[in-house]
Amino acid sequence: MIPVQDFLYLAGLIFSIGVFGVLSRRNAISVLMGIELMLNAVNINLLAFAKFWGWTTLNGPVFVVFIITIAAGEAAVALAIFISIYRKFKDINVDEIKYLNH
Amino acid sequence: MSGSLKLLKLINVILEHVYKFLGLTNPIPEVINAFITAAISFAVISVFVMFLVWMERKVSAHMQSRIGPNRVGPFGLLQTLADAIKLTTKENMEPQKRDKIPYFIAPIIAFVATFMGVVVIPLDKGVTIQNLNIGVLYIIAITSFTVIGILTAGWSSNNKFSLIGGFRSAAQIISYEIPLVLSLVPVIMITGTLDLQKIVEYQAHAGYWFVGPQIIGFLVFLTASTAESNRAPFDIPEAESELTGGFHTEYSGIKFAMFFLGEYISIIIGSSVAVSVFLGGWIAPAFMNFLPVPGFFWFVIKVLLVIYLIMAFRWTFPRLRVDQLMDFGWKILIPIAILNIFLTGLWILWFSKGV
Amino acid sequence: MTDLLLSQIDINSNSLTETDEYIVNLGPQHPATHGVLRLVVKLDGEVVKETMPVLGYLHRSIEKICENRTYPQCITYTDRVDYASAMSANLAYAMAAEKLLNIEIPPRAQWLRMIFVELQRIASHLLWLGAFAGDLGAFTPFLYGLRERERVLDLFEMTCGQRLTYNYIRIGGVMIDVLPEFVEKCRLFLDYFFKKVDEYEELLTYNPIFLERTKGVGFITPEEAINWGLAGPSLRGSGVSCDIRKQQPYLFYDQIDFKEEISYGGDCWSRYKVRMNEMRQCVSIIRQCLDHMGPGAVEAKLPPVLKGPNGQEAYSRIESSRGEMGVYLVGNGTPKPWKCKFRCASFNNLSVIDKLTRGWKVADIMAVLGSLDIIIPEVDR
Amino acid sequence: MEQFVFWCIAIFIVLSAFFAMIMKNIFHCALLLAAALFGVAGIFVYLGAEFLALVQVLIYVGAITILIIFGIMLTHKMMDSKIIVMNKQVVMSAVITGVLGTLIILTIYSTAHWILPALKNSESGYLTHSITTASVTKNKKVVTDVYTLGPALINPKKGFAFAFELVSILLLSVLIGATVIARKDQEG
Repeated sequence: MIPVQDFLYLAGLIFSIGVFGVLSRRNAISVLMGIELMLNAVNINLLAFAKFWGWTTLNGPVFVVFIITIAAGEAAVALAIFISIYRKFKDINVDEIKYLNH
Repeated sequence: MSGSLKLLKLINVILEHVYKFLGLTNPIPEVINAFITAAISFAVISVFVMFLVWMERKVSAHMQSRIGPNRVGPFGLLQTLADAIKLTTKENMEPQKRDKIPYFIAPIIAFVATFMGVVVIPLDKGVTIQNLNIGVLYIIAITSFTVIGILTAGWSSNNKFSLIGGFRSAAQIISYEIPLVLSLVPVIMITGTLDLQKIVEYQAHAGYWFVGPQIIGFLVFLTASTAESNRAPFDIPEAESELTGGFHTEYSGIKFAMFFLGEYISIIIGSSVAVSVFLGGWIAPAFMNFLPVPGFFWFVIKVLLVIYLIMAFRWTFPRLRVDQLMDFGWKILIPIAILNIFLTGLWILWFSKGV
Repeated sequence: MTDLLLSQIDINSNSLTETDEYIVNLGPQHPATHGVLRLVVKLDGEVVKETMPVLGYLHRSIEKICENRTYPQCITYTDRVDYASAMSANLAYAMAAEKLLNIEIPPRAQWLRMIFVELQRIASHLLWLGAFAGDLGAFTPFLYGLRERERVLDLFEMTCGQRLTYNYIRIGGVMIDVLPEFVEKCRLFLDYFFKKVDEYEELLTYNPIFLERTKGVGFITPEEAINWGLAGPSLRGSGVSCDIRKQQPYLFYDQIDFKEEISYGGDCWSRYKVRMNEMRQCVSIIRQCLDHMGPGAVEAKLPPVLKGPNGQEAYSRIESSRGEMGVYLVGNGTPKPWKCKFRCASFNNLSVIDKLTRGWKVADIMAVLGSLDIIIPEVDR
Repeated sequence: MEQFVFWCIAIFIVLSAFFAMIMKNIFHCALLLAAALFGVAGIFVYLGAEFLALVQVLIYVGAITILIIFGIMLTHKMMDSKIIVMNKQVVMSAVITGVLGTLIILTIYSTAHWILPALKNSESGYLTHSITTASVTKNKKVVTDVYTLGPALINPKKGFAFAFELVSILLLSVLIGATVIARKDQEG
C-alpha cells in the first residue's frame, strides 16, 4: 500500500516542473506543455484524495474526466491560435508577441 | 484488471512442472510468468504474421493472375522467413542528419504499441492473455499510440517525404479513430460491457451475431480499421508512388521490419476486434455447431476471412487522395456512425427491456 | 545545378516568405516518375505551388549520333528514342528517310507496318494503363496490362526476334516477312484482347475511388491544350481532333475504316477514356489490315549505299502511341544525314504539367503525370 | 515490490517532465511529455482508476501530444534546434518554482502526521470515520470504471449531468472555433 502523501509529493513535483516550464519557456507550445503537466498533477491529486477518502464519492474521478476533456479542448484551441499567430508573426515566441493589433 | 484466465493458468501449470523438473521449489514470481507469457505470445504472433505476409503475397498473386512465392519451402511458405533473415542481417543504413534518439526509438514505439493490443483479444471462451473489463477501450487507447511512433519516424528521418508521410498518418489516424470508436458504441450499448469476452458471450446467449443488426457498424468499423492500419486504399502515409515510402522511407533492415510487422499486427488486431464484436468470436456458425472443433479454430478462421477481405481491398482499389480521405472520414463515416448510434438507442428504448 | 534551379524558383515567386513552403524533389530516383524524370515541386503543406520538370537525366544525344551514322544504321537508334513504342519511332524515321531518298515500298510491307505499329500502340497503351493505375495506387491493373503486353511481344518476337527494341521497320520496307502462322495467332490475340479491354474498364472506369482521383483533375481546355502544343491522346482528351492518321493519312490508313477517339472532358479521366477506346480501335484496324493484306515482297530494291541528295530535306510525321511524332532529315550527298531531328510528343506533353498541377495536391501530380503518358527518352533524346 | 515500481514510475515521470521543460529541441520535449503523461497513466492504475488511465492514454497521449507535435511541425522548420529556448526571466522563474515546490512538499510533509495515523486505523488505507454513508459499502470494492463513473456523471439528481452537457457544448464550440481560427483564408 502506497501512502497517499507519496502521490501528493509526486503531484507537487510535477506541478512545480509545469510552473517552471510555463514561466521560463519562450516557445508558446512549450508553455502549453507546461500547462498540460500542471493539469496532470492536479488529476493525480484528485484521484489520490478520492482513493484516500475511500471512494465515498466519485467527485474526484468525475472532475478528472472533466479536466481531461477541457484540456483536450484547450490544447486544440491553443494550437489553432498558435498556428494563426505563426502565420502573422513567423514566430510563436511569447516574448516577441506583444501586440495583437499587427 | 481482473484475474488471469485459462491461458495464463495453463502456462503457470506448465511452468510449475518445469520448475519441479529442474528441482526448484520456490513459487514462480508473477513477473517471470508475465514475461514468459509475453514471449510466447510474441513468438506465436510473429509466426502468424509470417504466415500472413505469405498469405498476402499469395492473395495478391492470385488476384493478379500470378503464381506468387513458390521457391523457398513448400508453396513458398518459408519465403517470409528468408525475407526476415535478409532484413535482420542486412546493413543498417541511416541518414547522416537524422535525429538520433527519436530515429532509433520510433520503430520500437510503433511496434510495441501495436503489439500491446494483442493482450486482450479473446481467443476462446475464457482464453485471453489478460482479460480486462475495459478491453475495447484498451485496444483503442493503446493502438492510438502507434501514431506517435510514425510521427517520430517522419520527423527524425530528416526527409521531406517522411515528414509528409508522418503528417498524413497523424491526420488520418486521428480522424479515423472517431468513426472506429463510434462504430463500436452501439454494440457496447446493447451488451452494456466493454469486456470483449462478455461481448462474445452475449452473442452466444442471444443466438445472433452483431453483424446482422449492426451491419452499418461492422462496415464502418472495417473501413476505419483498414484506415487505422494504413492499408490501401487508405495507405496515403506510405503511398509509394507519391512519397516513395512515406514515414519509413529512410528506414532499412530490422527497423523497417518493425514497421512492417507492426502493420500486420494492427491488421490482426483490427480483424480480431471485428470478429469478436461483430462476428461472434469463437462461436461456431449455427449450421456447423455439431463439429467437435474448439472455439479457437472458429476464431482463427473468421479472423483469416476478415483479413482476406482487407487484403482483397488492397489489391483492388486505387488509393484515395489525402483530402478525399479526410472528407470520407468526416463527412461520410462519422455521420453514418452517429446515426447508427441514434438508431440503436431508439431500438433499445422501444424493443428491448434495457441493458 | 540545384542551387541554380532553386534560385530560379525563388525569383519566380515573391511569396516564399509568406507561409512555410518547401521544395521537394520528386525524382530522378522515385518510384512514380516514369524513368529518370526529376520534378522540383514547391509545396505548401500538401498543395502544389509549382512543378518544374528538370530534364537531361537520360540525354544520350541520339540526334547527334544519327548524324554520324549511315541512314540504315540510324534505325537502331530510333528504337531507343521511344523504347515503349519502338515500332512507331522506327516507322517515323523510315518514312522520313524514304521521302528523302525517294523510295517506293511494296504494299505488303505497308500493311505489315500498319499491323505492327497498331500492335505496338496496344502494347504501349497497356504499359501506360498499368503505370497510370499504379500511380493511383492500384497495382493489380499493372500486372494485367503486362500479361496482355507479353502476348503482343510474343507476336513481335515471333516475327523479328526482339521484344523491346525491334529494328524491324527498315528503310524500304520491313526486315522480314511474317511467319505463315502469324495471321492466325494475331487474330486469336485480337479476339482475346478485345474482351480484356472490357475487363479493365470494369475494374477501373467507374470505380468510385478512381473517378474521385481522375475526374476534374488536371483539367485543360481545348484552346489551352492547343497553345501548349499537346499531342495525341492527351490533346484528344480535351476534345480536339488531331489524329494524323485521319488528318494526313499515311501508309494505307485512308483505305480502312476506323474512328478517331475523342473525349471532351479535358481531365485525366477523359485522357484515360481516349486511350482505352483507342485500344479497341487498334483491334479493329489490325483486323482490317489482316483482311486487306495480300502476298508480295516486303522490301523494296535499294541501292547498296543510300546517299541523301545534297541540300534536300524531308519531314514526315506519324501518329505515335503518344501523339504526333515527326522526323526531319537533311541530306548532304553523303551516306550520312547532315541533320536529323526528332519531334516527340512527350516533350510538349510534359511541359504542361506545371499548369495542370498548380493548386492541386501532391498525389495529383502522379495522376496527371500518369495520364499524360510521358516517356523520358522521348523528352531527353 | 509495489512501492519500488511506484517510485520507478514516479522518477520516470519527474525526469521526463523535467527534461521536457528544459530540452532545446522542442520535438524531443514533446516526446518526453508524451512519456511523462504515459507515466501518469501508470500512476492512475496505482490509484485504482484503470478506466481513467486508459482515457488518459487515449486523450493525452493519443490526441493532445499528437496535436502538440502537429503544432510543432507546422510552426517550425525541420531540425532547427539551435535556438534559445528560455526567456529572460528564467532565473527568476527557477527561484519561484523552487520556492513553490519546497512549499508544497513541506506542506505535505507537515500534514502527513494526521494522514499517517488515519492510515494505520484502517488496513486498506481508507479513513474509518468516513465509512458512514451507504455509498461506501456499495462502492467499497468497486474501482472507478465505467459502471460507476457513468451514473456519477449523468445521474440527474446527484450527478453532473448539467456540467456534462456543458462540456459537450464546450467541445463542440472548440471544434468549430479551432477550425475557424486555424483557417488560412482569413486574411484573404
